[in-house]
Amino acid sequence: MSDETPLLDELEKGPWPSYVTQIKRAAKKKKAAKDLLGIQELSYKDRITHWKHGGIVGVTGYGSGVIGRYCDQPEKFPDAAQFHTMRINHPAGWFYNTKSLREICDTWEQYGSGLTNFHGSTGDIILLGTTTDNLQPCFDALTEKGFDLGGSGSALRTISGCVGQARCEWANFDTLNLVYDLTMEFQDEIHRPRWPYKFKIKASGCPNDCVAAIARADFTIIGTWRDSLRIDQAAIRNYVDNGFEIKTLIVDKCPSGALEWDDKSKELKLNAEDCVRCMHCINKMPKAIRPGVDTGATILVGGKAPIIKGAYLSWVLVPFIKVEPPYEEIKGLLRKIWDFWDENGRTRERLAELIERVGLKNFLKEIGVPPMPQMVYKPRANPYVYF
Amino acid sequence: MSDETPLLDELEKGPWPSYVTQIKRAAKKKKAAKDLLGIQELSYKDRITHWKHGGIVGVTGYGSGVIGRYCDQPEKFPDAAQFHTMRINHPAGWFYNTKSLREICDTWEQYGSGLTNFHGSTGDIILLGTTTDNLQPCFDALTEKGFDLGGSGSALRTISGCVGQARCEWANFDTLNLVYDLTMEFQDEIHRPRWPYKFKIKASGCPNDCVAAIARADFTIIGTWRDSLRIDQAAIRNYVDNGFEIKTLIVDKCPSGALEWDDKSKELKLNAEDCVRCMHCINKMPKAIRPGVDTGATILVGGKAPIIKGAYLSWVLVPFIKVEPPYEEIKGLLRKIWDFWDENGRTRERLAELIERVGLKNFLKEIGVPPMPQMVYKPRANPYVYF
Amino acid sequence: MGRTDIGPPDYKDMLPPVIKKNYGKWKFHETIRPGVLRHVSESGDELYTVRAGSPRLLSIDFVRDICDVADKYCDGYLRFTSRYNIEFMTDKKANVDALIEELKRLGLPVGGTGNAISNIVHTQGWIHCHSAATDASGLVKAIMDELYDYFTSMKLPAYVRIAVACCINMCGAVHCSDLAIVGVHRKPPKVDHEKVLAQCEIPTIIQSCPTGAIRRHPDPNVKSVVVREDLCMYCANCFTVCPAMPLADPEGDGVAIYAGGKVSNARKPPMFSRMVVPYLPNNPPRWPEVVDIIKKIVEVYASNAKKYERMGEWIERIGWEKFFKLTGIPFTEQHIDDFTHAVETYRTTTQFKW
Amino acid sequence: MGRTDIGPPDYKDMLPPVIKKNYGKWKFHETIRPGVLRHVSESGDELYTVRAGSPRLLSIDFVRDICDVADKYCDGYLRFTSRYNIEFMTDKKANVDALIEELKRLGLPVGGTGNAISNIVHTQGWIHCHSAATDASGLVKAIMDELYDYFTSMKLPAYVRIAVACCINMCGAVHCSDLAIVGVHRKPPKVDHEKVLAQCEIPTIIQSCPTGAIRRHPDPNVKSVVVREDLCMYCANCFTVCPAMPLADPEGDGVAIYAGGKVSNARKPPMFSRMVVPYLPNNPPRWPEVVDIIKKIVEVYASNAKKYERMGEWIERIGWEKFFKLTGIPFTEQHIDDFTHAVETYRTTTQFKW
Ligand code: SRM
Ligand code: SRM
Ligand code: SRM
Ligand code: SRM
Ligand code: SF4
Ligand code: SF4
Ligand code: SF4
Ligand code: SF4
Ligand code: SF4
Ligand code: SF4
Ligand code: SF4
Ligand code: SF4
Repeated sequence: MSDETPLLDELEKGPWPSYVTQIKRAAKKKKAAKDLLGIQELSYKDRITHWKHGGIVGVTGYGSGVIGRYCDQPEKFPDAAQFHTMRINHPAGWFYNTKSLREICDTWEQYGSGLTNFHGSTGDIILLGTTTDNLQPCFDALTEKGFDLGGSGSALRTISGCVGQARCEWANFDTLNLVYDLTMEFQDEIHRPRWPYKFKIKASGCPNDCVAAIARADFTIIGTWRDSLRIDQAAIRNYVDNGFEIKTLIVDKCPSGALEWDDKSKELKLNAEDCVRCMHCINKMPKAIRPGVDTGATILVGGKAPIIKGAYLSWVLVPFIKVEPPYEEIKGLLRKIWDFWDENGRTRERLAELIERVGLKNFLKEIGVPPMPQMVYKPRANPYVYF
Repeated sequence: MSDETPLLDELEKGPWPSYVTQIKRAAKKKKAAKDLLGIQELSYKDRITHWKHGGIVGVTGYGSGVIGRYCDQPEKFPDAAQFHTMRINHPAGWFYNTKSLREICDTWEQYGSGLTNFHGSTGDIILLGTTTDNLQPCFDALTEKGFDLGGSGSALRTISGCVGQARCEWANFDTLNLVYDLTMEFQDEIHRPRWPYKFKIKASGCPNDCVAAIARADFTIIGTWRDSLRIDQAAIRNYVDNGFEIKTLIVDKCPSGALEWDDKSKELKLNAEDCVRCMHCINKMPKAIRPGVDTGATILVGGKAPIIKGAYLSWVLVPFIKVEPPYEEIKGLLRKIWDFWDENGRTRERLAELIERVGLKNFLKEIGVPPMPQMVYKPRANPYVYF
Repeated sequence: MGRTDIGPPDYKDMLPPVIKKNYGKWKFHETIRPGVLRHVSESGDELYTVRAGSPRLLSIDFVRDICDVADKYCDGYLRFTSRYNIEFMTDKKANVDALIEELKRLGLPVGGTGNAISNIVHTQGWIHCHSAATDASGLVKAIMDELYDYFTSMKLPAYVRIAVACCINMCGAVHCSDLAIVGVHRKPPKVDHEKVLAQCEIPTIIQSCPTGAIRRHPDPNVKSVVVREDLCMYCANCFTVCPAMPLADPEGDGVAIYAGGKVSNARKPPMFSRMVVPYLPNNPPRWPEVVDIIKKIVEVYASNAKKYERMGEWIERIGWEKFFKLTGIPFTEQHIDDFTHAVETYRTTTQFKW
Repeated sequence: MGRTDIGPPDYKDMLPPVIKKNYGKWKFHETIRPGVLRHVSESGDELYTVRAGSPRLLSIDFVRDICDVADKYCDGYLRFTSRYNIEFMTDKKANVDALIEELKRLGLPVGGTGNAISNIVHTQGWIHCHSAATDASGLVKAIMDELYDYFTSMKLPAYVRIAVACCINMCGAVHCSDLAIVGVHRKPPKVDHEKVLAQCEIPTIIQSCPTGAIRRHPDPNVKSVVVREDLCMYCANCFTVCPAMPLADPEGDGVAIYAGGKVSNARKPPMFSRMVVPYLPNNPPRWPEVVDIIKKIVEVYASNAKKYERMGEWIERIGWEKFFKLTGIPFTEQHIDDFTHAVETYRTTTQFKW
């Protein structure tokens, strides 16, 4: 292959850090990275991908965690002819000590292309590009260092959660601990695909949903509270005295009209019953307003991307649940859902599609959750009722 | 049959005028009405209808306008054993001179049960209950007096419109004239069913939609304007001086935030570009605010009740159209739609269901209407695009 | 044979002189008292309209009565509204009180204007329809007796439009009413095999079923169909195309109540009515369970909604979960949609009230 | 063979001491400048976070570089965000400026907090995926170069979250982003009959197609499938289950742009992104047409939206018809939904703007 990459070189210009620069840096040490650069340049020229469908590759005892990948020009790019990725389950919250990070780098220097993604969009560390032969030794080396593979295929995928109580004042439960606990509990489900399709779990500590769980998880856990949010009126006054337009920026934007600004008493009044815990007032006045103290989570199900029946946002399943170790209620619910899905789901049918097909009503019955108005925006308009 | 109607008698009590009293009044003169009373009492006792499916009955040359009806207890109620209704097309706007009304009464005294509905919910005068033999002579007598049958079956149904310019200051076009003109133009379509299913046209002079067209018509014509609504600031001040809370009752309720109340200049300011012509401010301040002067209508299609694929509200098809005699543009559009429906519709498939099945995009192409953002609340979210 | 295709009479022959003169020239109106409108023309002419409630099902002698009234006070003209009310129009203010007196004598309430409960749009019921799962006229009478005051006054936050349909064909605009009462079946069709053979086309029956519940009879010698009862949601479509498949059943039939629909484009776009009570039994002649719940909803609405807020706008603002809480109506699995676009009703947010 | 099912390392071993100590005790935070957060604990402890942009695709030597920085200023800890940014945390305010200097040296922008454009969530593209209809990393680089200023400042009305997916599988949260760029095919699969025979299961292929466009080959001797091209909407589902049906095509492929999605429950419930441009060609290395339109939308949004109004909230307020007017983007038939729940997007009101 030629060393020239005129098209990619263009992408080293400009202020944003360049991925091309990263590949070139890796290419100095690793031939696979160098071939990747060539393949990428060729794709830019041809305006087409040069990767083929992956075959089944992996490590012993697992069915998931590796995405097989082959170049369609193996003669031209022999060092990237096999270019599998390994998905490494991340520590909850994506916190690292540098020792662990360096160990990953060292292992990948030995067995892979020297290129990574921190992170894949499910949340795994993606080790980008290695050969079939290197998979097992690389895996063995990683487990030595305390790392394990994440999910892929028709399995439970790597669970992720927001930074939560580690650094956020709004977390209504301990997202990191829940993510870690569920991950450890369901190792088998992560590593050995056996369901109709993939299943994703994500946890956000509050309705801001900083891991976009509601859009991307079959099982979505979002922190919330049952009592009233807490207002520190002195701190509110402080905001207002500093010119903060509380009326237009907070009161008028409250989606449920639960707030009122009393200009005389300089008080922000809340009708707690009307608050739908959207977080807006809290978000914009973090020094004055905080979530309540009777905290827990709302469980929603069914979030996913468009394949096959279209994209879905998660739907409310359990309006409120306490989230405390050992999380038995959540685990039980998950198991019931998996049983139902496993038994009734068709191949490549995600949970939302199954529920749509059989009807939410039937799904609720099967998993033993009672119907509640919180589950719907509005009741049915049609009269086509099964009695 | 017994003369006693203890259950129905209960419905002669109470302040609201009683339909039972009306039947009893007719029963004094007509045996059919008396039997109807008996059948109704029996239904109240049995909690079930005592009418059977209608057979095909009608008048010569027509396929529609009569609903055949037979009692399931002909021995018990021989005078209502045949109890067909005739649907008589009403004068546009449901205005009558008493001479005409009395002529209908006289004719119905001669040929029918003496019971009527003013009106059926499509808008016909319903002559309730006659025999097969009486249909033709009754029809002949009615046409003598200038009345004709309305639609039924898989035909164009009786067209109706709001009171419009006859008595309403907000009518953006002449609903009565349009209804009458279309009705005369499409007599054949009304009287001779030949389509996949029924088709309804309704016209309201403004977005208040006093004939509920948007919910009930396959082809919905709703008056609107293209320029700015007209505000008489002096009259506005009058309202405000009389204690009318213009801020909460008008400005805050404007769906598009197009209004502003300037408390200093005592002026109601309009950002005309933002007004979505919802009528609210006009409705509540009729002495001060009026529609614009560049008037016409929005055409919407597809409104209907739940059978078979669920209920539909009409969808915007033509955001703005001038509505002036001889209404050629509207007639042309109707004919194109009927051609398309006739060719592509399945039996008992209303227009909305057909459009849903083939896609709005294809429908637009076929009838030659260009796509406009006004047709949708929002563009597609899914990526499943035919290019 | 008589004439055909003459169409209805020309509306122009039906208009009172003052309307003919001021046609298209009306400038503004006001409601001078419940049931009485005053329209003023650019020309300065005035028109007084007195609106009276009507049972819709009218004997011809009664129609003659109202003609007498119109002859006396209204130059021999009258009209009906899109909700079956009768409107008496006069350009003489002096006539108004006398007109109202006359209507009182006829037993007709004056009202139905503005923020009132106007007449109930309704259908045939046991009076005339083979399809009816309940009676319409009786329900209307029972409900309007109870809500009478709301017809003759204008004390509600906004219009409340009620509709009754005796089956889910929903003749009328039941699917978009503030309050809708709908007759429903709850038993699958009882197939009369001999009648099927004689009167129906099997492919048509099979096609008519939206849920695919109908199949050919398993015994090829029986030229009929069978219904998979677990798939039937009692829509009666099969009965419409085949009389041999009646669903009517005294124990199964009854009514459902829907709420929050609207048609006008004022403020919020039109909305569908939505289920609030899946089933109440047919309890003629006065359907007390139905009347109670309708009254309850109207009262909760009246005391909670803001001025000019229609039922559906109010519910949208407070949320359906709060509606169920305030009215005390239980939320059941039937409320959850499972028809074609059901998923669009599922709540995709953590925003809700307890 | 090594150990299995050990799971990831315990997060507790990955937390810096100040976080361990104040875990669950944070009281409030403020953004002291773009890219720098200050969290204050009930205990009085402070935590400074410096957020740096990252290309996500990292060489191990670069990872080692950032480890050096973390060792020097952050007690040897760091974290990544859900949008691939790198966060350096320290309890020492004094470290902040030095940290920023260090990151500048590494070529990393500091920002992405508050009302900014943060890093773009994206996917593999031509770097690794067989399914890609465009490249992700190149698009991200080209767009972020242009929007760089919005990353390092907080001058937008609200968060603007961008996502890129290289095909409509939409890895990431593309379907709910303020701005989404999605790789799309526009040519039906080219069936390689021999390969189908060798590698694919025909029933699986047929089943995979959401529109039923795939049938068995009419010639029973050819054990393969054919595609009814008029029914194909290029979703590539068939290609996912069968490598013998590639859709990729230099002329057919390109990107579509969607806008107005969000995920948070703040103010409005989460929303889907919606189509604003059905197709733009793949024009590597810098996709100028895409970059232009993205920039245009951001600018129109920035100058029209109210404070704290996300893109979708703004569009919902002004109406989509006004969005197309303001941005000058043409509205085409592709914008009109025709998938399963399409009718729910059709406008059922006369309310709209010209
Ligand atoms: C690597 C990654 C993209 C990235 O660069 O970040 C990725 C890559 C692929 N995804 Fe994904 N998905 C990745 C996160 C996602 C997400 C986001 C998430 O998990 O939060 C989604 C949307 C959420 C969801 O699951 O709905 C996602 C939705 C899909 C889909 C559509 C699924 C659906 O139900 O709509 C497919 C198609 C499929 O499964 O056949 C898919 C398929 C694929 C495949 C396996 C391609 C295929 O057809 O087999 C891709 C392999 C690419 C490669 O060569 O490495 N990927 N994929 C992400 C996983 C990294 C990680 O483990 O951290
Ligand atoms: C008489 C009337 C009810 C009334 O008391 O006012 C009526 C009565 C019947 N309607 Fe209706 N419909 C009547 C207005 C309506 C309306 C309202 C309207 O037209 O504005 C609707 C809703 C709007 C619509 O068309 O969608 C309506 C929607 C239906 C449907 C459901 C149609 C659908 O597409 O969902 C059916 C079922 C059918 O066609 O098989 C139906 C069927 C029927 C049948 C013919 C029963 C049947 O299954 O064959 C009823 C005959 C009753 C009888 O014995 O007299 N009727 N029907 C109304 C006609 C009077 C008139 O001509 O003025
Ligand atoms: C007479 C009638 C038209 C006809 O051709 O027959 C009519 C006449 C008027 N309507 Fe209407 N509407 C009539 C049925 C309707 C309907 C249809 C229905 O009820 O099925 C609607 C749609 C209802 C819905 O949305 O469900 C309707 C929605 C309105 C509105 C909008 C109300 C709202 O805020 O949603 C107005 C404006 C207002 O009153 O503020 C209005 C206003 C008016 C005005 C003030 C128009 C005018 O300037 O003359 C008329 C007197 C109103 C009054 O009753 O106080 N009219 N009006 C109908 C009387 C029916 C009845 O007897 O009660
Ligand atoms: C670090 C991170 C969580 C993590 O575990 O990695 C995070 C951290 C914080 N988020 Fe977030 N959010 C993070 C991704 C998200 C996401 C997900 C995404 O972008 O894909 C969302 C949903 C976005 C959406 O709706 O599409 C998200 C929606 C919010 C919101 C709601 C914003 C809104 O008005 O819609 C807030 C509240 C606010 O800032 O007003 C918030 C607030 C915060 C606060 C202030 C919470 C706190 O008290 O510490 C954190 C600093 C915010 C900042 O960046 O200014 N965070 N936040 C993520 C940083 C991503 C990045 O590098 O840019
Ligand atoms: S989701 Fe809530 S708790 Fe979690 S990081 Fe975001 S704002 Fe904090
Ligand atoms: S959290 Fe949201 S709903 Fe609750 S009071 Fe604050 S702004 Fe209103
Ligand atoms: S629809 Fe409009 S024009 Fe017609 S009567 Fe009602 S308010 Fe007047
Ligand atoms: S007509 Fe409606 S949208 Fe227009 S200004 Fe008046 S209230 Fe606002
Ligand atoms: S609603 Fe049903 S039962 Fe009532 S008249 Fe219409 S078709 Fe007949
Ligand atoms: S009632 Fe409706 S659902 Fe039941 S069998 Fe008949 S057509 Fe099918
Ligand atoms: S979005 Fe499509 S092309 Fe991109 S990584 Fe995911 S599956 Fe591959
Ligand atoms: S690309 Fe999609 S629509 Fe086209 S044939 Fe394949 S599966 Fe069917």
